[in-house]
Amino acid sequence: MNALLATVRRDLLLALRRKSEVLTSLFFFVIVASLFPLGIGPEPALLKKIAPGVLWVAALLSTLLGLPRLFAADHLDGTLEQMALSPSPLALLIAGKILAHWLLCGLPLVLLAPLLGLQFALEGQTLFILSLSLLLGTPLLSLIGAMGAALTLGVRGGGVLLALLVLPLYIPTLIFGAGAVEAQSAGLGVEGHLSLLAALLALAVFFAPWATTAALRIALE
Amino acid sequence: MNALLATVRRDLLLALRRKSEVLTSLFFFVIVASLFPLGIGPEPALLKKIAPGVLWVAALLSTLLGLPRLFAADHLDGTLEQMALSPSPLALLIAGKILAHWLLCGLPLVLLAPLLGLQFALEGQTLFILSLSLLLGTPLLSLIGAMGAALTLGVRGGGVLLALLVLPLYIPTLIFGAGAVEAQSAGLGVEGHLSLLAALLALAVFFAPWATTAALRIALE
Amino acid sequence: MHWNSVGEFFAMGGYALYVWGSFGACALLLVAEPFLVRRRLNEVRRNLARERLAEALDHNMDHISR
Amino acid sequence: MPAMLKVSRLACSRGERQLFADVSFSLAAGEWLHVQGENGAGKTSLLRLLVGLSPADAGEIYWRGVAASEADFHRDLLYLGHHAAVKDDLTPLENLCLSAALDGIHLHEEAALAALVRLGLRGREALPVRVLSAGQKRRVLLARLLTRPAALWVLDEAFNALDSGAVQLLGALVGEHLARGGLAVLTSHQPLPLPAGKRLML
Amino acid sequence: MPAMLKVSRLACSRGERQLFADVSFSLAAGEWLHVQGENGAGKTSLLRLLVGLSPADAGEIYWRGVAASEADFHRDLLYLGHHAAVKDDLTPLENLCLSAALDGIHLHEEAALAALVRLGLRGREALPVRVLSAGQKRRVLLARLLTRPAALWVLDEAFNALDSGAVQLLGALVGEHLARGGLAVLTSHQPLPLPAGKRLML
Amino acid sequence: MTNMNLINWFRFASPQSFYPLAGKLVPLFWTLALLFGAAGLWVSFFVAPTDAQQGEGYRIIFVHVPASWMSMIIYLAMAFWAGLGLALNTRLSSMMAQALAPTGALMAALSLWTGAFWGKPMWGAWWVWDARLTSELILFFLYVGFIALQSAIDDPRRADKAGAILALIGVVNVPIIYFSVKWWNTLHQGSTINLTRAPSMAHTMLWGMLLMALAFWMYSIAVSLMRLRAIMLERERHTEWVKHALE
Ligand code: HEM
Ligand SMILES: Nc1ncnc2c1ncn2[C@@H]1O[C@H](COP(=O)(O)OP(=O)(O)OP(=O)(O)O)[C@@H](O)[C@H]1O
Ligand SMILES: Nc1ncnc2c1ncn2[C@@H]1O[C@H](COP(=O)(O)OP(=O)(O)OP(=O)(O)O)[C@@H](O)[C@H]1O
Ligand SMILES: [Mg+2]
Ligand SMILES: [Mg+2]
Repeated sequence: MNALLATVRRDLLLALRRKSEVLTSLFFFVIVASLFPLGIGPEPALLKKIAPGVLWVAALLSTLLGLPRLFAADHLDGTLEQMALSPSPLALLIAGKILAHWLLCGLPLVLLAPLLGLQFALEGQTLFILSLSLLLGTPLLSLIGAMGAALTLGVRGGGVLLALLVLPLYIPTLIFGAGAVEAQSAGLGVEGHLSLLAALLALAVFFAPWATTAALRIALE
Repeated sequence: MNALLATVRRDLLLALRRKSEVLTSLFFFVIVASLFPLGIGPEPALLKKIAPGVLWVAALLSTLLGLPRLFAADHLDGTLEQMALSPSPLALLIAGKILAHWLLCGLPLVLLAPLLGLQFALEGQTLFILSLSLLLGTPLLSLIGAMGAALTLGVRGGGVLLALLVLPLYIPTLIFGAGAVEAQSAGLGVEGHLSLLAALLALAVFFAPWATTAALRIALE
Repeated sequence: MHWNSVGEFFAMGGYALYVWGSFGACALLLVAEPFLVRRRLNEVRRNLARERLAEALDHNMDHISR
Repeated sequence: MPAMLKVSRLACSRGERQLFADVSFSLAAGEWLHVQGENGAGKTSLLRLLVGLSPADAGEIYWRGVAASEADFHRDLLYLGHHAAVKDDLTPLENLCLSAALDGIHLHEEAALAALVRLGLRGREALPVRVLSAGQKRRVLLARLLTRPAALWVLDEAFNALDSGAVQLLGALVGEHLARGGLAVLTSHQPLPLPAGKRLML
Repeated sequence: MPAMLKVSRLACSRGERQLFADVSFSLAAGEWLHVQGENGAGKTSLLRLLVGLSPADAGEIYWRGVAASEADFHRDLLYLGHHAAVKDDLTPLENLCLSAALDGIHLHEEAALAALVRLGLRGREALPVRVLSAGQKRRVLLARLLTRPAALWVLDEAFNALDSGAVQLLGALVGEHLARGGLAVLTSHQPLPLPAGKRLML
Repeated sequence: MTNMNLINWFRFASPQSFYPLAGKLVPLFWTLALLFGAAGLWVSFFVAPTDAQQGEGYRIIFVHVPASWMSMIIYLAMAFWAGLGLALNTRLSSMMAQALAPTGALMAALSLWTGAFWGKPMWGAWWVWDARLTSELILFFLYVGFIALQSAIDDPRRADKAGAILALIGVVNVPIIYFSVKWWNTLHQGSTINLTRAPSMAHTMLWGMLLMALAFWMYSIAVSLMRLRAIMLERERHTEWVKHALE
């Protein structure tokens, strides 16, 4: 458990050292979400309708953008080797890295999303559901993404291959997440969508760190 | 001129060696374009309306995704140093790299866009304008992107910083590009939008390689 | 048997494009795939044969030089 | 003396090339092994196999009489490879403390500082590693030898990029480690400032 | 003999640290300079300054009597640094041919192959560089010495990671280059198998 | 006892004993595929009656459903072999997984294609974003991802293991495809084959579908075995048995 916290601390420290990193991931989210009104035109009714989808896709893409860096630096400079040889169980260290990734790339999105939602003219209750769906969904994105990042580590054409592997797996999260927000703004029940998201999350929390660890061990061979 | 071709040849060879790379960049475009209907819901009229914006944003993002790799590998392994010391003028070599980037990341999008347009129920003439706008727009994206990639080379938190720098510069391209397609599907004239795109492109072709070269020299210091 | 003529059969009650488009695509791909696989297999065999020939030549050279 | 590390009939192939087929050796407390061979002979491959980073084609590795995969081998092992394994953005001090934390060791700042000073990095503790010279980066990595207790040191070309003072220093460190009853497996193309050890020619 | 390369009163500082303040030397055809100093003394910094990769705080560099920034210096210069500068995904042969093409040189495949063979990479020409050993990667880089004509060689720790055979070979290559009237600036922590040259202690 | 069985199985699972066996099996499966295919086509075009609602357009069912089923079945088989290869480190099972993937991708592509050609006349659109269609699309992407991942790693052992993990992760998608029509109410037709309930389709239609499905199944086995033989030779080209196998 200590080792997990140590990894989280280390990754947060590294991110803080590259001060811009935390902020820019947020900025990316903001900019992507703002591109759509530009590309699509400023009709408010239309914007309101596409808002949940656009915000969720933006969250998904900005998570994706950070994924290749998740293990690449540690792999290149040999730190990953050292982790694999450390007396602490590798899965624990990896879980720590995933947690840190969520804290850096997921949590800020959750906090910022309501603000962007305002831009798209969403109302209070809908904004709340938006945040809630992102709170359940972004850890899922980090967990699934970590598996993809581990599988494509050190592989030729890694970055794009990663997107290819991970995006299909993100689709259910996207559907349930955006679905919940849409259901809310259409006045329908949201429990169904949210509980499915929660179930997926529970599954991933137990399963993903192991799969990621296995994939990393293979990458190190 | 020979040196330019040599760079193009080299970069294409490198990309082919990573066989998946060319294909996966395309897949990314396809998948991103397909994410929106999933997030937004399946209403055909709505989809048709947002199609130009979505396709253009997808093209923009998939170009963006490939940008950090544009110079990073050459920088890390010292090849860029060698290029800067080569007897051939650096700007020529860099122009070659940008051309190769467009051939790998831009051209395939132009060719594939009509197919995706079908998924969004666009008609023949609109599809043609979509391709044309992308044909003018994607080289512009590569040229602008190269400047950003050079500026953020080796900078802490580069990848996301790059997005932050480049996306605002991409906005005019996006507006004119998606605007042309929208104008066409609304039955309005498209020459205005397209000639603005062409003018921007002409400007960038002359200016961007020099700016990129200057930025790279600074990054090498 | 409910087709009155060959023409009617090919017209498929007005759904010709869709029915033949589907069956045609299936036929095309299902025929093409085995051929591609066959070609791959033959190519592997050819390469192996060439390699063995080269090895045999190596051995001969060894004998001669000795 | 009983052998602590026993390796028998290890084999390794890369691509279609058999690098080595029958490597056996054993090391007792206080002994060290110098793995030698030309560039590409398979030294790095052997070391990675030994520490368990890649699987062997055949052969066994025993640590204290138990198969290494089952023994609590990682706790006793310190492997430093070709890679720098230090974070460019962190300072040497932070690098050292954090890598200790990942190993589950609590390292006091004074101890870390002392290790860095011993390795001649006085005055560089608070600079980001990025600006250090090639040799200084290696020294940051080597400081782990002083902060992480381990019975078996496996060092791949650790003497690379070091100036002659640092080579002497590293020799002395290994010497002390052996005197304490430690074991070491080293590769190097240079002659080493160490008492004669076992040799393995690949 | 007239000096081909003349460096006067170069100064360089990094951070608040003054690395060197007054470095002057000159080299005539057939001469070489051994830049020496501890880790972090500033050898790499000096070399990068010399080839023009980073600007000097003060001082001038003249090549054939003309200021280096104005002379057609790049055409006469070959710099090999700490970095491998080879593409992991390409084979040694491709790496060599493509880097020649970028230099605007047309390199025949036989010539490239001959260079690789000379550097002991026979049998490795067609493997991706990624799978080569540390020393073999360096050799791929060094093969450029044979394929790219240049009057001034600037080699930063080129002897690192090489086995003793390769060290001898590289020594011989530099020797031939000098005999042809070339110049060389080298750094290295090891003794070099070369006739005595000028020395610069940082 | 079980130990003996296991040893036997391992011996049998070695490429050199399976290579000739596969060679003998391929023609057998081709014959079966052709027979079932001929019978299935006969039923689908000349025996099955015109549908009351869909006219002749419904005949697409005779290729659409087999292709869809096979795309899922092949995925399960591929994941099974890949997982076995990961767990037991048997070379043959990983090769099986690799041999199955392209055929599976082909089936998924055919399912999408024929579905689209059916959807245009029935729903008036080539494509709608409904749950079943989407999950089938994901299946196709998973196949493509598996193939791309394997071809991007050049060490075959590493490629096998990484592919296996991906294949196992993707298994979650198969039940989603199957139950999507039940879990979400969508445009797409629900399952007609149901063990607890009598088939709702005319018997001849059902027979046609089953015959075509068998034909597709036999075809898949035959093609995969051929590809498996090619893969075995490629991967084991330096072993003794390959040299003898060619004689
Ligand atoms: C691209 C579009 C389509 C896709 C990806 C698709 C996918 C599938 C899949 C995966 C199955 C097998 C699952 C199962 O047996 O439960 C299936 C079965 C079926 N599909 Fe589609 N489908 C598509 C379009 C259509 C259309 C347009 C129709 C008809 C209007 C249709 C009618 C059927 C029928 C009747 C079955 C058989 C169900 C059964 O008997 O179990 N499909 N499809
Ligand atoms: N896929 C492959 N095909 C053929 N040969 C390979 C393959 N992968 C690795 N090799 C060879 O295996 C050897 C690996 O050597 P290793 O890195 O263990 O050498 P080393 O003794 O550490 O050398 P150095 O002194 O240069 O560090 C190299 O000769 C390399 O060319
Ligand atoms: N920003 C900075 N602040 C303080 N010192 C710095 C800074 N940047 C670089 N340095 C110092 O400058 C020196 C750079 O040395 P350089 O890389 O030229 O050394 P070198 O002689 O090549 O050493 P080596 O033998 O290890 O390769 C190092 O001592 C480094 O610590
Ligand atoms: Mg080595
Ligand atoms: Mg140096």
